[in-house]
Amino acid sequence: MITTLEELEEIANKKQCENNECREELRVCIGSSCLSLGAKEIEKDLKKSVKDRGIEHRCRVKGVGCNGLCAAGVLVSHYDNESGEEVLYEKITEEDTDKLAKAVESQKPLEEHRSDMSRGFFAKQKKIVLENAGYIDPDDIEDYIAHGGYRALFTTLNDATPMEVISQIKQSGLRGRGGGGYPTGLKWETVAKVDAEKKYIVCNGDEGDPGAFMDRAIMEADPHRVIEGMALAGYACGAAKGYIYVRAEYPTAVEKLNKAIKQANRLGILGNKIADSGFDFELEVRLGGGAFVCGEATALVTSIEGNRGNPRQKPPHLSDHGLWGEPTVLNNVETFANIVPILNNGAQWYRGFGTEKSPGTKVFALTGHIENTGLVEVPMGMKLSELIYDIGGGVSEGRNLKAIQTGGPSGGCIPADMLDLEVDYDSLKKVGSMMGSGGVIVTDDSSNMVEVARFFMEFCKSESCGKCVPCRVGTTEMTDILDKFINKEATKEDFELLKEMCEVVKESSLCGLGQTAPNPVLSTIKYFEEEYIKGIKDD
Amino acid sequence: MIKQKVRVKTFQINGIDVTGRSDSTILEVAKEHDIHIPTLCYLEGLSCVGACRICLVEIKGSNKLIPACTGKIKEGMEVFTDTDRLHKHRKMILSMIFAERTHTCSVCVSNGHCELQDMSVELGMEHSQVPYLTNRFDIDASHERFVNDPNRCILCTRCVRVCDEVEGAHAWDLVDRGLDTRVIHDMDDPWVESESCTSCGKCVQVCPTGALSEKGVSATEMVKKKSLIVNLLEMRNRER
Amino acid sequence: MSAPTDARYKMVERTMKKLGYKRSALIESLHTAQETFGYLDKPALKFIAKRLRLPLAKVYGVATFYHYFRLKPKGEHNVVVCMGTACYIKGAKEILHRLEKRYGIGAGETTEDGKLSLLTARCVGSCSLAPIAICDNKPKGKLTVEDAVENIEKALS
Amino acid sequence: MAQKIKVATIWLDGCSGCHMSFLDMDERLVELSEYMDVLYSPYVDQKEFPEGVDLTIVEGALSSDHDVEMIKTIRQNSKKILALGDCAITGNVSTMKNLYGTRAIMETGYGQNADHNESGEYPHLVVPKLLDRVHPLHEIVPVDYFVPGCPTPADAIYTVLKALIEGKEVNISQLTRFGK
Repeated sequence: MITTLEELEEIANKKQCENNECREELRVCIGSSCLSLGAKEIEKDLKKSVKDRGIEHRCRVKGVGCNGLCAAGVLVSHYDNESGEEVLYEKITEEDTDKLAKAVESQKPLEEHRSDMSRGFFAKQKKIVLENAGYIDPDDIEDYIAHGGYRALFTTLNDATPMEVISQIKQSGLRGRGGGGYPTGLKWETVAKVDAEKKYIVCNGDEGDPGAFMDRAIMEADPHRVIEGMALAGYACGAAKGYIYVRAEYPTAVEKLNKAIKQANRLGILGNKIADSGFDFELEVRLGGGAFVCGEATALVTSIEGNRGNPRQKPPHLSDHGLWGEPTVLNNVETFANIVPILNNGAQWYRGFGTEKSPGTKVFALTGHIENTGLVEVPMGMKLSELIYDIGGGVSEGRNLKAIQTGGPSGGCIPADMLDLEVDYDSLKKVGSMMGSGGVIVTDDSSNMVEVARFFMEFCKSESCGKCVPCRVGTTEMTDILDKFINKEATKEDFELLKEMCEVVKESSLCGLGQTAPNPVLSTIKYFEEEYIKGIKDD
Repeated sequence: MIKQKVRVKTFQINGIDVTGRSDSTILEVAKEHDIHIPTLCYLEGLSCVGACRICLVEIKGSNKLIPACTGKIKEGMEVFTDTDRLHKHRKMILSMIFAERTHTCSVCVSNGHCELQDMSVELGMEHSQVPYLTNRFDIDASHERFVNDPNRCILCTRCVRVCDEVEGAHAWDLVDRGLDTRVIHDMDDPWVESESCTSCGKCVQVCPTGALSEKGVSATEMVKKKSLIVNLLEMRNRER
Repeated sequence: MSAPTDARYKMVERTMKKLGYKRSALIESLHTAQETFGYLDKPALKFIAKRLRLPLAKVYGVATFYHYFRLKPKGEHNVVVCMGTACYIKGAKEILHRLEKRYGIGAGETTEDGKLSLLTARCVGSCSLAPIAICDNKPKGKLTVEDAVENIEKALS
Repeated sequence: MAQKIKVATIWLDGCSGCHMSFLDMDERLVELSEYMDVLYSPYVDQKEFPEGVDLTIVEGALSSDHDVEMIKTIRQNSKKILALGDCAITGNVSTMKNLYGTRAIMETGYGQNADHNESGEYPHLVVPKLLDRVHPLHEIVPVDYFVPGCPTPADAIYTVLKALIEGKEVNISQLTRFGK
């Protein structure tokens, strides 16, 4: 059990010394993407090879979270603790492990797998949320502490009042990373000001947007940072209990979080009287069950209570009627992961990144017809062209960029001629899309935009909870109408009806799922109307 | 829990000044002032779910439409219940309800005594604006006194609520989700085999359409006791 | 109902106990039950309902709402085709169609001999490996239609 | 006196109840005949659907290829179409077979329930081919007026026709409804 900052530093120092015992490290990415390419086996083989070659005293092999360039997995980074030099190897398979160990032994880099770390993909990123991802061992709380972890929590509990924490978060301008972009500080303040015996902090890890895996990477690579952020929220708002709601489809994230909570409990970083202050905070993981709608705040809360994930009408908002009817703060994983760096470095530092109205960075998952699929963290306000070309490497050769879809089923398609757009909450909204959780799906000229719209509509249809009529029936009807366009059997009346239904479903549905379900259709009509016209039969 | 003092709030509905207890809903205050707002899933005496979206109203200054049954009143708010926009939305939503399942009014036990049918008259909806979806569900006529025809169900969940909140049996609940959602007994067991059902028949009486009916009645003969629940709750409160 | 004698119920009991037999323990208990039994059959659901003092209809309603829960046993082998956006635009639909045709079952179904279940996922979050399928818990990324069939043939043989 | 309105009425997949209701207007028919000529109807001996019709009143849903062909001709040859009764507007009883599919209905009708059908075939040579799905009129062609009811009451038909003749607006929902 540790109760003071000194004890925390002690652990950090001890671990750092331990880390420095070995001059070099081979860091194997064990994020889900690399994992599915056999990263676990590679880690094991590397350990064996390193031992066989008798270099285990100078080179440690460890598993780390996602470093982002998923398209080039399995990634192994060779790090020199003294010089701070790093060589990144990509596309490592089980056959390459001994070669790699040999390269370490002989100090000659394995050129054929060496990744160019000076290219845009790495150079243009700014890692705040993911600063530890790819560096620390997510299974080891001491490694997190050695990298400065839990210092923010201990210092805050010792020296700052809850209101000071909230004021820092407010000044930082941090906005909810789940998609809506509501100012986090304001949300916390509302709950903090409510006079209630019980309050809850809930973390939304039910990342359900197809094409989005930012939150998973954070939970898998750096679970303690989420935990620390939640504990700080608990302190700021006066809540003693928190829940992390994670998709059951993310078993690795669940495992890492549970392990991390256990370790934190053991060290007294979670539990009663943390850091010898009067602050108690308990944390539990709850599993989702494959229902996208549970990403909606009221549905998520009712799901934690053990019910069908049907949303309810807002207001009342969670801040006065949340989990078990108590005031509740609900933030997304990435939002909580931003708290620690803000408190460590100050609101002004944070405002140094991003734009005035959307400070900080955003993690995006680049997927689709793009060269560098993977996870990237960039300052808000970056031009779309930089994101797609400089970082993403553009579309495959011989193809042309057609559209960029952001915001998942709630978002919209941005046409290729709007590449100058500076990406933040407000600019995306202005062009009819939205930030969403950060999935960026790139489509080239081989895609039919009506089909893209239909894909998302069908998604909403099968994820509709069925509670309210416009969403339940409207998404089905609209999927059917879109089919008519795809089969070139639509009429002009169908086109009018489609537009009218978009309006009704958007304005009259009960929750965010239904209210945003028409967005992919609306934005494709706005920018690619001719593709709809092509679907209208002659006569 | 947050405790709020009960006060009175003053606001406007359709330009008329109204007052209500601060914890009231827009619908409650409208009713007290004889302002009619169409409703379908709402039933006095049961909890409000805001599912059918027929009672949507406009609030000045907000682009969002709010269901009157769950929307709490606010001091100084201006509510509109009868605008062109609302008419358009309500009509489309009602079309969707009619198109979702197979409401063949002419051969329905509730023909002439059906709240869905009445709503089509009230909203002036004489044809469905959206194509009919064809979705067949099996009828459960296993119970000796009642029939459940999911093809006529609009998923208002009044039966689920009355069984849980008034009868206390919770024999009904929803199964599956989205368009496949149905109301079921226990583990989707035939009605007659339900361990939890008390056969009290309240669900039948509150069902707005012909989905739940009594056996032995033919087309147009099923008349339901609408005020049953309110009377029941009043009687209970009187005993205390 | 007598207490089920099956030792596996103890696993479920443990989860419920850990969560204080609260009604909110329902979903966690269902997860444990599915992990233990492979799927949720009616006796297991009834057991959970009784222990948590929940209405049967409610338990059944929750179990059918979340698509992660299976009410039927899975096949000996399982293939989950990811239908997320990234996979979709890279041809997941064709892969699924081919598999459905090849084995004569639709998504979510199991072959008559119980050998193979064909499932779909909303997104497995490995978008960089799109299109992806998970064959017997092993992810197979960057698939072609031929790869997919080959992988399953291998698993089935 | 102004020129008479040229009217056609047709009975597609329905029970003819709405046409009965039409006749139930009784002596009011005489009054209406002052303003309209019925060119084509089950009441009139006219084989081909005429051109230049002002108003066609359609009873029944669209169940066969012939129904679809007819309604397209009607749409071409009529200024206005009035869908009369629930079958024309919702499909009504006719669409109940959509729940089972045309094939299942044929099998029941001409297989299971048939006393004599040695060949096991369904009629297909001299009768129109049934569609896979029964449609209300407006799913196939634009419809101008909808007057529901099963059958639509004579009073409602009269009031609507009178309003059309006089060019007045009328609230149909106050006259009739689905299932009436």
